[in-house]
Amino acid sequence: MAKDYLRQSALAHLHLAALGVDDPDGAGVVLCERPFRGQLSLRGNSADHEFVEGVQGVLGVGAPLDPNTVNVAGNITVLWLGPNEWLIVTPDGQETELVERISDALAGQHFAVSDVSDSRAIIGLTGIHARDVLMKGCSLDLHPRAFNAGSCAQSSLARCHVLLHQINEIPTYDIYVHRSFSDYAWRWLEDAAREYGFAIINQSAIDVVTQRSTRKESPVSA
Amino acid sequence: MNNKPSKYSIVSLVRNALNYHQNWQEAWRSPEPKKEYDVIIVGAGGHGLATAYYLAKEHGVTDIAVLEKGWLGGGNTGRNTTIIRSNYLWDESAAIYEHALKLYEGLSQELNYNIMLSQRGVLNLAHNLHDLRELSRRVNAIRLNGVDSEILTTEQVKAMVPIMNTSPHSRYPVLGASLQRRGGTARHDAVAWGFARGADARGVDIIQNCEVTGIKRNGAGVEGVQTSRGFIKAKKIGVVAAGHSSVLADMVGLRLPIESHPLQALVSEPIKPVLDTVVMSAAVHVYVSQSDKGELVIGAGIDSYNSYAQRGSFQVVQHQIGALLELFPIFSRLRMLRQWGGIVDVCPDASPIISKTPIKGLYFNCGWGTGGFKTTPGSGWVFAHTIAQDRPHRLNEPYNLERFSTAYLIDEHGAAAVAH
Amino acid sequence: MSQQTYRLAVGGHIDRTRPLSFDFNGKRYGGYVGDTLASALLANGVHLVGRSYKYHRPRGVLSAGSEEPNALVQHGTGGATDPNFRATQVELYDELVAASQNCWPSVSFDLGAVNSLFSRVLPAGFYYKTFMWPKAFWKYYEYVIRRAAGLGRAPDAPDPAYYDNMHVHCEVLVVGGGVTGLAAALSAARADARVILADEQCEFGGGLLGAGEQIDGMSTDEWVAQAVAELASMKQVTLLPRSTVIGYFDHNFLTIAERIQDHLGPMGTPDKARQRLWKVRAKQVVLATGAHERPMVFKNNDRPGIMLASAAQTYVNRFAVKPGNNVVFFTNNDSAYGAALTLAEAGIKVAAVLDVRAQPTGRLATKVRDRGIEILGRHAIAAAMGKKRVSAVEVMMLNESADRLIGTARKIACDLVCMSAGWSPAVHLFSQSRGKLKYDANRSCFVPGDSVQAERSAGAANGTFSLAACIVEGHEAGLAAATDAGYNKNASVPKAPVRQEIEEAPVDPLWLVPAKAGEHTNKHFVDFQNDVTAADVVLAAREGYRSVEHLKRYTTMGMGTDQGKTSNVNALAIFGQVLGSDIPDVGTTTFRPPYTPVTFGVLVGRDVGELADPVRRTPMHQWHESKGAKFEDVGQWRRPWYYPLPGESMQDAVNRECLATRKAIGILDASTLGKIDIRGPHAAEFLDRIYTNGWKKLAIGRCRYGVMCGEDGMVFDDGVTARLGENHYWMTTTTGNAARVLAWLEEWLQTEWPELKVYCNSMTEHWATASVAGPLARKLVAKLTSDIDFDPDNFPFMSCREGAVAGIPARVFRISFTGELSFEINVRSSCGRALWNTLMTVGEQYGITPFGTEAMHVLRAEKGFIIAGQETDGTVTPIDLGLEPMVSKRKDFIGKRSLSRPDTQREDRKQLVGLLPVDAREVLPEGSQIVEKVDDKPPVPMIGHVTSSYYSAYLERSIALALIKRGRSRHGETVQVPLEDKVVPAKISAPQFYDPEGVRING
Amino acid sequence: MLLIKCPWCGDRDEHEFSYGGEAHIVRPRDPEKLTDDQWADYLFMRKNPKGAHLERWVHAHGCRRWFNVERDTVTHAITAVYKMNEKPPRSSKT
Ligand SMILES: Cc1cc2nc3c(=O)[nH]c(=O)nc-3n(C[C@H](O)[C@H](O)[C@H](O)COP(=O)(O)OP(=O)(O)OC[C@H]3O[C@@H](n4cnc5c(N)ncnc54)[C@H](O)[C@@H]3O)c2cc1C
Ligand SMILES: NC(=O)c1ccc[n+]([C@@H]2O[C@H](COP(=O)([O-])OP(=O)(O)OC[C@H]3O[C@@H](n4cnc5c(N)ncnc54)[C@H](O)[C@@H]3O)[C@@H](O)[C@H]2O)c1
Ligand SMILES: Cc1cc2nc3c(=O)[nH]c(=O)nc-3n(C[C@H](O)[C@H](O)[C@H](O)COP(=O)(O)O)c2cc1C
Ligand SMILES: [Zn+2]
Repeated sequence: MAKDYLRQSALAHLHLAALGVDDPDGAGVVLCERPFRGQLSLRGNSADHEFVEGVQGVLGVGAPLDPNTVNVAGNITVLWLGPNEWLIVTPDGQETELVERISDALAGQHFAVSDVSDSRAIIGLTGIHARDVLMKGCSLDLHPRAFNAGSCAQSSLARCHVLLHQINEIPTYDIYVHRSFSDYAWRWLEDAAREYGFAIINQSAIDVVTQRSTRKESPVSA
Repeated sequence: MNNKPSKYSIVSLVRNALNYHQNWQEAWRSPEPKKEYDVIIVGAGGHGLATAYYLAKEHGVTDIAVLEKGWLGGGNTGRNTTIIRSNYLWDESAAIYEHALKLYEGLSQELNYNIMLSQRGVLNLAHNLHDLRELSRRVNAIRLNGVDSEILTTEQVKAMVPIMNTSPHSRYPVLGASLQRRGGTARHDAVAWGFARGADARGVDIIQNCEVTGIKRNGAGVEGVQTSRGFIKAKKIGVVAAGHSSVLADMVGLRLPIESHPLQALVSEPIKPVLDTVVMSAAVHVYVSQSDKGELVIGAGIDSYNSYAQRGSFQVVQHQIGALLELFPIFSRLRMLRQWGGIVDVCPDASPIISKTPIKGLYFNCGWGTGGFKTTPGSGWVFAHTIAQDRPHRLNEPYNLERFSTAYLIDEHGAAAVAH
Repeated sequence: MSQQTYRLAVGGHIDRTRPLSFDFNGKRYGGYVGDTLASALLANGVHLVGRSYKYHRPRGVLSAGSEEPNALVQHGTGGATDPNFRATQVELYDELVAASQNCWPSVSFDLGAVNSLFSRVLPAGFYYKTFMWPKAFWKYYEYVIRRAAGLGRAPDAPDPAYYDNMHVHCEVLVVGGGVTGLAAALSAARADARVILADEQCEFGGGLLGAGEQIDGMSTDEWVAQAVAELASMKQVTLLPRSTVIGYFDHNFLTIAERIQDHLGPMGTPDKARQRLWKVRAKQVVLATGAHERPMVFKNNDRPGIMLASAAQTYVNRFAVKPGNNVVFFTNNDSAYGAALTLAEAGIKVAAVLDVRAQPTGRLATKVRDRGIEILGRHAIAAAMGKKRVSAVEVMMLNESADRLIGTARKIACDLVCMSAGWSPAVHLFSQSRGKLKYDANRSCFVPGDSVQAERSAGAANGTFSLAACIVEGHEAGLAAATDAGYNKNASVPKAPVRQEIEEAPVDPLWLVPAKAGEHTNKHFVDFQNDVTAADVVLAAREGYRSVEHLKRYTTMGMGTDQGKTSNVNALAIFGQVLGSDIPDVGTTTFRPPYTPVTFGVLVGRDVGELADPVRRTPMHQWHESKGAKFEDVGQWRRPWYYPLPGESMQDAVNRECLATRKAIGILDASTLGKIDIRGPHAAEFLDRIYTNGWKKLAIGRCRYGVMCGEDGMVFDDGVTARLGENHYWMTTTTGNAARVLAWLEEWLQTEWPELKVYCNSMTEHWATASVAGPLARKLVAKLTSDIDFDPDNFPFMSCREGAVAGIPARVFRISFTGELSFEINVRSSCGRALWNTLMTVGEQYGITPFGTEAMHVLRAEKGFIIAGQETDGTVTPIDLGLEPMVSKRKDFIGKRSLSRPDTQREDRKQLVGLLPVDAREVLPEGSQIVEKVDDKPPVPMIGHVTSSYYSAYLERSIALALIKRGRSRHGETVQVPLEDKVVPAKISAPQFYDPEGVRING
Repeated sequence: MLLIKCPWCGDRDEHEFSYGGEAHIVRPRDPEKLTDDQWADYLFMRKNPKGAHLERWVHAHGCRRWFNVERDTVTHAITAVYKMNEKPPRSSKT
């Protein structure tokens, strides 16, 4: 792992840290970059017990087998991407070791695990109008009747491909977007959020804020 | 039989005005089909009607029926963006498209029907270095083939179309363009109607609401067609059914390298003239001109899937209008009046098939896809020759069916991307 | 400011506490919040609003809604001006500015009206018959015709507004918020379905807003308010006023254009979008779109002051405006009697009601008669008098079969004519959904037939015209829709409302008032906007244009901005009469989106300007920007093209970049190259099938160049692939094809070869790549690396190693696209910038120079390396490129069979060669065509073209690559390249100009 | 805009998918043994029917899986969706 000072997040050039606040009082939409997480691409045959158990053994949680769902155990999150494809998200710095542990556990099987931590930037989005902002560019049915905390889906947001993960019922989302598109995605989100009033939050504060908020239905997405 | 039609002119208009236009003759008759014809043309689009017209005029074949399942000119001929040009890359294409353009240049007079040919110039824009390279390759080839074509700089484009956004900061900067000054537009309906009137006057029976439902074979040849109005015998059958070509081919067990796709167009509300040139951008899939009635006529890309629905999907239009507004920001507040679709017959090499078939007396003219309005007279002219002589004209020889086996393809994808 | 002399003292939905002033044709007028521009003009006694398209006839307000063909205005100014706005839909705001269009110098005195004098020589389609001689004159004719084209003006500056899009899903979309739609929405929402209710007007209520009736003992206003309040209180309901459902597409996808701020004019908030497009995916749709009243077709029926009966009623009830003082009604059905009562109660003198039917018997008719108003059975208006405002009508008897006017004409003075020729259900969206219409002869209208999509029509849209029945039908439709969408199967419909039903007598169609003896129907307007008269319809039929679609196109009937909402049915009925066909046999023309015109801006939403299309950035992008790089677009990427220093031309910069690379070190951001991780026991077999060459024998840690073809044998992409492990490969692709190649691999794996155990993953974005090239490259990387042995024997050309470069874990490939010793260093994207910075800093001592794509192109061309998409264009085989040694004879691969077809085997195919202009300073333009010799007359046979061409600073001469027929056997021959102003001779050579032996690759 | 049911992800908008043309065109086992005409048939000739069409789609912006669809080319109604290794619905003629 390279030293921290050698690393730059996907949106570093926007200097979000300098613009971020801790308390986005009154903003209908709150955005932040969630830089630096370990991300692994895992491929394997979900119909094969050995594979499924091998993964479970290493992660302490199984790779979700239901489409568009997420399994979480401790600080590991596993998102379903396809019937033989998952994204494993870990705290920063654990990815290399995890690749090795999975490779060891599955040795001899047909599988693929690769470190893709820097493939996707992650944008955190929350606030009572968070869903409305997404609806402006995403054709998924994100209404609580169809999409909830614990749901994930790949789709497009405006003109880029995204992986959406709904974290809680505020709702708060993690938006995974390919790194080279992240500048566009961020600008698009800011523009789409403008009518609701938006704030950039410090990434350290977003979890605090989202825990504090109570659930409110926004008018349009009802 | 010859039906001498009343001649159209300002004089005849004034004369007819005196008695409130009670005496105009039918532009074409609506005859009952006979039991038998020398030649049956399937499809009364522009190409089918032109074929019949030139068969009668150039080859003395007049015992012809043109069978049309709907109303004449109601296929792609009646729904295209009317762009006419001949600036194609390959020699084979340049020859046939230029032949067509030349015929167009005298067509109003020849048909005594004003097709409103408007040679206001066609611009093809380049937005990146790759476009620019391809553009200059095309312009050089076109000129060596004796067709007019020139390259314009960004400044020259701006001077010609001042309302265009030529800022280098545009998402689709205009790095240059090719211009064919003789290119332009013609009134699509008038082309069909003029040929229909001309063919009818030479004795051709145009039979509408008559769908061909089967082609009867007779050994190695053809015997006639089954239609919604009964069986009609014919010595020769020329199929010019555009989007429906595969359906007709299927009737005799022929397979074609054709897929039918929706292609859309739309018009804005009419506004006072702001755009006097045809502007095309293959890279961003926008084609726009302003008609003599004032509406902006805008072409889109094809939908990816096969379809006979005569309509396309919304996102195609949305995407294309996005590009349009980047090029013409002042159009943002103008309004779309109507959108529609056609069924285009797309060939793998984006070039047509004008060919004999393995079945004697059966000929196909299809595969014009997104860009055959501009060849209507030329296509009819060579197809008439092919049918009358039972061999292709030099101009359509390369456009045979065998080329898919020999690989002698005429790949006009660059010119066509979606070409109009 | 002019007084609102036609404003009623009480009533209406206008807010009298909020007066507004506005400007029409330069004059100031007053109105109120709640007015439309049309109602405010009428309140001020202004009936002359515009001019028609062809004859420039004076026109007024026909309707009170979106079907308006006549009252079109130019709204606003500057960049925010809108042509062709319907005054009947423009909500009044303070300081609104509008003007008549298509007239000069003024609407009242319009010179274009001379056309009207010639109208007899200008029948339908006249332009097809003339302007042909002399041939050369057409362009002058066209010039004049074009000057006359169009209605309003386009803005002359970019749009200051911004627009929005929104996707939404619901169980039930209810279109139309009249009584039917409100009832449907209530029932569906009570069943807990997610409901969207959209109506194009600013308030819900639809026809009820103008009606003044009673439901369940409440006034209609109270009923509407109650319904809206209940809907607003339910969180599963989205209410969308000012929202027109414009399109009904496949699979219940509908689009709604919401006008968020148009009614605020320039006072809107800049943070909000002007308009928003809702893209709805509905499980079920209820179409409650109401019906349009039809005008009567009689002589001069287009005069200002002649309007639809229901419109007049709406102006009185909803806007508290008297559209006139003295009115004549002309109807063939009972609904106009309701309007007559309304007008009479408002104090307007009803001079007479003319009814086509001999004995109008409905209860409303009786009520009218009871008020002492004269009802003239079997009477018609023979003609209207007055030019800029109707002043009187000439009234005559109809004969029994209503095809002749008989008796003596009687003149009735009036300043308003209200007409009703029956109702046409608004079946537009139903038809767009592909439903087929059926003709209902009893009600004389087309009604929806069977549904094709998950949709149902209700209320007036379904041909149900009585209020009580509309409510019941609405509730039923709403509940059925919710049920079908899976909601609350046992809810029930409220009982029918209590309301005294008004008996109606059946409508008796009269499609065309016959012309008086000796006259013609050439002033009987059918399509007002396009000036299509009954005579034009007759002419089209006479001339053989016998399909309704020919009628439409020959006369332009229904092609105006109103799309014939009020005129189409009249026109086709008249057409049917001429042809002797029944109306259902004549059929309608095709209904197409949008229902009413919609701005291009809202279709696009926020995808404009910098958001028009993503610009992809590499991790080093900002560095390039800060160094003043010029960029080029490659797909969506923006790559550095060259890095000019102050005062440098492009050529200077490229020369410097090339020389630095050849002589010291150049550095290129190669992050955009596609990188695909390929793993599995069958990975080698898979590559064997994809690439033309073999892969099984490649040693671990080594790299190989590969070319892939489509099944047609034409080169599709190329790149270097490395073997990282026994079952593990790393493929690189060109920048532009990265996504396509991955999709291509997946397609073959999943669809054709599912038995192959291979996984492909895109790694393009995870890795940043810096390519350092040049004789000093090894020095630099070795200096920054301690755990890789850079000794040429241990790290040979075409191999790869892992280690830390500049303290960053890296994958280093020793491959070369420049012909120099070169290393491609891949690190995690987050470290890309740090790697680059370090290379630049440490490389300074070696003269490291960043180079862009242009220099890269020069350097590779000097070596004769191709670029897919530049040397290839989809018609070039690997053999044409001279890559025959790479085309395996032993195995099959995609496209192999195509290489042995007659044309791909042809001897005179174009082959890749080098081309050296005889004059070494002459750089051939790329795309130049190559000929044997220049004839003075076209066509000149072409033997090939220039694919790449540059000035090579290193070779101090121009070089080019070209595809030339039989080129490989022609090295040494001279060919001609004709340019705009001269012909350049050039010599064919091998396509390698620099270091053909490949020594430099070792540094 | 079509609504396509990905066999894994369920109903999604058309724009998430890419079209792959006619389904069940099997790549010839030994292309070298084919005549030019037979090869051309595989490469270019298509049924292009008016009516029921068996075709391939890939959920490009979703789970990246290919699958088959039976769709009417006139009404665009989708009558079946089935995975790559599954058989077409019996109703359709292949
Ligand atoms: C939206 C759009 C925009 C376009 N823009 C341009 C452009 O700008 N420039 C350009 O050059 N080209 C353009 N084209 C292409 C051009 O319209 C066509 O290539 C050309 O009109 C084809 O003419 P046609 O006579 O062959 O076909 P059509 O006009 O389609 O005629 C074929 C006829 O065959 C009939 N038919 C089919 N089956 C049967 C049957 N079984 N029995 C009887 N009759 C049958 C059909 O009803 C139809 O009338 C465009 C096409 C579309 C759809
Ligand atoms: N007596 C008669 O002959 C007669 C005829 C017609 C209507 N009516 C009366 O009219 C009422 C009919 O009620 P209803 O609710 O069926 O119709 P309505 O006309 O009251 O309501 C229809 C609503 O749909 C809206 N609309 C239409 N197309 C739309 C679109 N594409 N997008 C958004 N909104 C759109 C209109 O603005 C209108 O508000 C009843 O009161 C009935 O008695 C009577
Ligand atoms: C060049 C051109 C110009 C057109 N202009 C108009 C127009 O001004 N108004 C209009 O309503 N339709 C216009 N149309 C569209 C036609 O109304 C119609 O949609 C098209 O011919 C396809 O037929 P369909 O919609 O009946 O299927 C135009 C079509 C073309 C090809
Ligand atoms: Zn899926």
